Amino acid sequence: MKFHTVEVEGVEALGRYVLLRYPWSGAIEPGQFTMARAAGYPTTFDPFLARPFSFYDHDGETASLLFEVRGRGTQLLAGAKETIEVSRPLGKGFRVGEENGRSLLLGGGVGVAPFKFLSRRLDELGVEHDVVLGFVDEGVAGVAEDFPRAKVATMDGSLGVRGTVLDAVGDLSEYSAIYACGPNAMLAAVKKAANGIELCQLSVEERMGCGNGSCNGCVVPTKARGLVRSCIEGPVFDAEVLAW
Amino acid sequence: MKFHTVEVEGVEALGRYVLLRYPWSGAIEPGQFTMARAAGYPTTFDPFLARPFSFYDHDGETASLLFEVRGRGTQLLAGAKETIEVSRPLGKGFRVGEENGRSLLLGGGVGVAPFKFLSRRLDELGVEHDVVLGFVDEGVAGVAEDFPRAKVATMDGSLGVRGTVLDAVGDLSEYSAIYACGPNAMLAAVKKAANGIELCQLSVEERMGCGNGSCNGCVVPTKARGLVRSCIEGPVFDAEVLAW
Amino acid sequence: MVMERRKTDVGLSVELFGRRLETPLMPASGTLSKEAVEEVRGVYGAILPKTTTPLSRDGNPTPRIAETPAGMVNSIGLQNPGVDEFMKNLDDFDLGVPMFVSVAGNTVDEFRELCERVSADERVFAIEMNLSCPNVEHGGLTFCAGASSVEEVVSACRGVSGKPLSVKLTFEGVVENAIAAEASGADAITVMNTMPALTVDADARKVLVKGGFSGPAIKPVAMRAVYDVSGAVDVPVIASGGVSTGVDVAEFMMAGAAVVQIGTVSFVRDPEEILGEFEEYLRKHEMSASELIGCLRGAGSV
Amino acid sequence: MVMERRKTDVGLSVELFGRRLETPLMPASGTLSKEAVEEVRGVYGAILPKTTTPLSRDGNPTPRIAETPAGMVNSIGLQNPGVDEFMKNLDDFDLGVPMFVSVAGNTVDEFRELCERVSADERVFAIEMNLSCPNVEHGGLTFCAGASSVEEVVSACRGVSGKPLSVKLTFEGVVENAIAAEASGADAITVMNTMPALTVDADARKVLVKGGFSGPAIKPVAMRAVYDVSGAVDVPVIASGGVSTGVDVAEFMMAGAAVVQIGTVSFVRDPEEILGEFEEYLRKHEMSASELIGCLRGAGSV
Ligand SMILES: Cc1cc2nc3c(=O)[nH]c(=O)nc-3n(C[C@H](O)[C@H](O)[C@H](O)COP(=O)(O)OP(=O)(O)OC[C@H]3O[C@@H](n4cnc5c(N)ncnc54)[C@H](O)[C@@H]3O)c2cc1C
Ligand SMILES: Cc1cc2nc3c(=O)[nH]c(=O)nc-3n(C[C@H](O)[C@H](O)[C@H](O)COP(=O)(O)OP(=O)(O)OC[C@H]3O[C@@H](n4cnc5c(N)ncnc54)[C@H](O)[C@@H]3O)c2cc1C
Ligand SMILES: Cc1cc2nc3c(=O)[nH]c(=O)nc-3n(C[C@H](O)[C@H](O)[C@H](O)COP(=O)(O)O)c2cc1C
Ligand SMILES: Cc1cc2nc3c(=O)[nH]c(=O)nc-3n(C[C@H](O)[C@H](O)[C@H](O)COP(=O)(O)O)c2cc1C
Ligand code: FES
Ligand code: FES
Repeated sequence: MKFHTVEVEGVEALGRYVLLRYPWSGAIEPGQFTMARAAGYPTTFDPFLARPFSFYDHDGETASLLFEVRGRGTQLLAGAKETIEVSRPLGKGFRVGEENGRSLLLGGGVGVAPFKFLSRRLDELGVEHDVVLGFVDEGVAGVAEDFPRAKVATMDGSLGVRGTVLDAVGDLSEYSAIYACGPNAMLAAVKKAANGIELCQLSVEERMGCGNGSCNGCVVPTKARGLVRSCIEGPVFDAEVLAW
Repeated sequence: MKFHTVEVEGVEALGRYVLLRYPWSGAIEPGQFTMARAAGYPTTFDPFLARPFSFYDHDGETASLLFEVRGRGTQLLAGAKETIEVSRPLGKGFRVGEENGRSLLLGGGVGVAPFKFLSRRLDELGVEHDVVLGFVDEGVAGVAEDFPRAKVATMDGSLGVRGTVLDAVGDLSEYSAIYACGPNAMLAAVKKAANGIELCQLSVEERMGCGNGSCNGCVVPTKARGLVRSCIEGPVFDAEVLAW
Repeated sequence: MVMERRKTDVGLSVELFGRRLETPLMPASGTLSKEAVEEVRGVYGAILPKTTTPLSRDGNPTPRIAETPAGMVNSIGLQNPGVDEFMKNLDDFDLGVPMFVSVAGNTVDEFRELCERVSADERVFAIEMNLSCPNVEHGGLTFCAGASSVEEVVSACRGVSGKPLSVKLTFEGVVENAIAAEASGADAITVMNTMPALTVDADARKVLVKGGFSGPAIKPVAMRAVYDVSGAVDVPVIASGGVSTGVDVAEFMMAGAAVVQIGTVSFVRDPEEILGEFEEYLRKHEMSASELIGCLRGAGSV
Repeated sequence: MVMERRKTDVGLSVELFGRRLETPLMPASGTLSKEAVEEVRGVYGAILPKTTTPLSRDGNPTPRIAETPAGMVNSIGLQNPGVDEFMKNLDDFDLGVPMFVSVAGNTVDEFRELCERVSADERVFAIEMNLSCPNVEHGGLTFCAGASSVEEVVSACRGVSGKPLSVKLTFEGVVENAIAAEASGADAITVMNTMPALTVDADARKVLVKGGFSGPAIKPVAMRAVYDVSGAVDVPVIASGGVSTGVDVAEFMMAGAAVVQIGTVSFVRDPEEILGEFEEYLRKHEMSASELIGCLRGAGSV
């Protein structure tokens, strides 16, 4: 896979997460992701693999990633000063434009990531939508502020509604389309709750070796075709396709 | 082995070499070395081992290293901005104070490294000495400037005398002590040429795994005791001890 | 055109099975998808898709990927659509360079049938026999478990195939197995496959991925295996294991490889860069690729 | 005192051969010099100097050390002063914790004599038999070449030694060899030693170091070996191979190790930090060291 060295335009804390911006003028679809790593050209062994991140936003000139520092890869990215290395935008993003009414965007934890960009796109298309975000606690308030229209739920009730992201949603049947991103367990719960809603798209999360279909590492179970690669056929899947 | 995180006080080019300074208030003897690496606490895999470097200078507060960029380790050190990691001073340095006349310091290539410090020490002890430095070409002129009293030889004659460091020395028998550092081949030549001079000390260079005697990687052949570890019993050896 | 420049510039090509490969690089099986094939046009001298098996295989559940220091462990489990579907779509991998096909069976018969089947296809230049799969007739040990099972399976395939056969071996017993493969009619030995390994999720205290270990970390082991095998057999050796730079390619060729496979590193680098570095090595040292082969053992060493 | 704090704080100690070790860490043979021993006081639950042989050995010429991705290859060649000199200076390694001695011979007789000799010394707690050395009576293959040579040498040593014997095996055939060692009277298995490897000086086109591969790179292989061996024998397993953090120590114990050896990483880290990280792991997970042992296989897994 080809990696592109890009300038870091900014790294800042957003609540407990990190927002990193870099110039990218090519096309990106909401829901697509990039494989990214701190600079180490031609390659670094520490860590060895690049990491997948959804695009948080893209205005045509600047792309941004929102991530949680978990291990070595995200730690080095959070400390990046001059350049990082990114792949081209990968995977299949959200299908938009088929809604015939209000849409609901459900983000769990750092699963909020793709929704800044999706929300921007839906605004452009004039699609009415609500954003509901679920967090563990208020440590992520900074992110919520970046979604002024969003309803927020926290597990400990320290911000917004106490409970899960689904607890904060009123009647799901009001919506003609649901978009969800978060831990796979949350996605499974959304899928169950969204039963009957035709357009329910889930952005799944699997460990990735390559991001371009080569390793077969990132598969998810589908009803019709067994295990398929989420980096090529996803990361966004129609809920009904998944054998969850 | 314990590594200490130290601030980088400065990194600058000295000819084709790099001079790196960091605070160190503990005792250091001329001829001792440190195992150093770019920051990567608690450890980095890229590269994995630390690198041995002689002390270029130490004024009691600031220690400095002079090195040539060869591979990954030196490349990262040359780019160090905030901190690096160093071991305590290691090995046996030059014995000084036993000279009964003029001393000669012979540095080949980046083998000049320990002689700034040794020269300083000899000055303090009031030992008269000459410094002769041999380089491939004038690309290292910046280093020679840091040794204003030194005689210089270059293989291509672009600076100073044309030839090896030994070609630039007059009569070796004028000296009561010789100190040499450079490629092992040069050291062997110095040893041969210094035949008869009682105090001839050579700083040898072997690949090192640990620097503290643990791996047995850095051995040099001695006449009396077979292969001995140069990180513990050296890197400075009396020429006559070595079975070269 | 990129390839044009190469051909005239330094001597990149090598000969394998009587045919000229434009570069001594090819993908390692299972590390290049059809979606990524266009990216490597002009880089590889031969092509090699993922191993195919008689029937489709779903492979193992996720997680299938774990990172390790300078490497990774995978447990894909030979997921593939089965040989029928595979051969139907073989042209997805056609870059106009010789096409290898990698096969694996669970029994000697399966191997024989696969080889027969694949050999009948004109598009196939050569076959790589992936022996790192469980030999179900021998209690789940792989076909690499001993020289006798190597002999049995290679002889069976030799009997039905007129195509060049490269036998891909794991590290354990590699020299003995290579000798057995050559004696049974192998035209080349691919050295080596991933190594058995285990990773753990320390917080969950569960096995994370139990599987095959690959990447730069294993390079010194693969180098040793290539060196030892190329000293023990006369057929060409195809190297696989931990290549990450063009200098690594040169090193594997010095150690005895005629062709070098690019595997895991292609997930984190563009193979084109690796070829570029290899060309730079050749230019700097004024050597051609084929002069490098085996030069550690004498002749070509400086 | 550092150690006092540890004892009372988290359950660091483990039992081995009926004795309590204050920590489950010990050095890997050949990676701790007498000059560095003081630095690790309080860190290790047992101590283990470099392998000793009947007569002094000069070892191999330099270069003996080559760096590799996340690891290194060494060809020290068992340099040591011979058992007489070694035993004379054994107290150099006395830190007041149980003392292992590592022995290696080129024949079964040499092994037997070494074990007899070393067992007679009261200062010795246990013996580690380093079987990764050429068995000159068997054409230069090592004692790990097969179960029968393991059996022969372990039985011979068992016959002359009342001390606990741990048999140190390499990766190849490790499960089979471990079963053979246990059957022949081994009290523990040390898993594993360095792996055969090769590095090259690409510019000179010469072999740089042909020898044994160690360091973080090999951890996934060592983890697999420890996991497989601890599932196949009842005696304790001592882990060696690629440990570089306290979490690695925990992982090896989960995989079945009773004690974990710190080797190559001690060249680039202070083992005290590794112990600190291990304590932190135990504290965070509210477990004692001994509860971790083998928990991947059930009971203790979360
Ligand atoms: C399509 C996709 C989009 C993602 N988008 C985002 C995002 O926008 N923001 C964000 O914070 N995170 C996102 N993630 C998760 C993110 O990739 C991981 O948090 C990250 O890889 C952790 O790397 P690390 O080095 O910090 O952790 P480590 O635990 O050190 O990583 C070790 C290895 O495990 C993998 N890994 C660890 N956790 C995960 C995980 N949860 N998912 C996938 N791989 C993992 C790493 O990629 C790496 O290979 C996304 C994952 C996928 C698959
Ligand atoms: C006691 C001692 C003092 C030294 N002092 C200096 C000094 O003051 N200035 C200076 O520029 N160099 C000095 N060297 C050499 C210096 O250690 C190497 O240039 C450096 O290790 C190269 O590292 P690298 O990552 O750039 O090269 P790489 O080639 O990438 O290193 C790979 C491995 O080989 C080892 N290695 C490579 N070349 C050498 C070498 N010439 N000597 C020893 N190990 C080597 C490295 O340490 C590393 O383990 C000294 C060496 C020794 C033994
Ligand atoms: C994700 C992945 C999938 C693989 N699948 C196969 C396969 O199907 N058949 C095969 O022979 N080898 C397979 N391999 C092994 C590689 O072909 C190669 O031999 C091995 O990874 C060592 O080389 P490397 O370190 O360059 O990756 C696979 C390796 C990886 C990493
Ligand atoms: C420099 C060096 C010397 C070694 N010497 C010995 C030895 O004398 N005896 C022995 O049994 N193992 C020896 N080993 C192997 C280690 O004890 C250990 O088993 C191996 O290095 C794997 O562990 P590690 O990755 O933690 O280093 C040596 C390893 C190294 C790196
Ligand atoms: S991440 Fe490699 S196939 Fe999807
Ligand atoms: S460098 Fe390890 S003993 Fe000298």
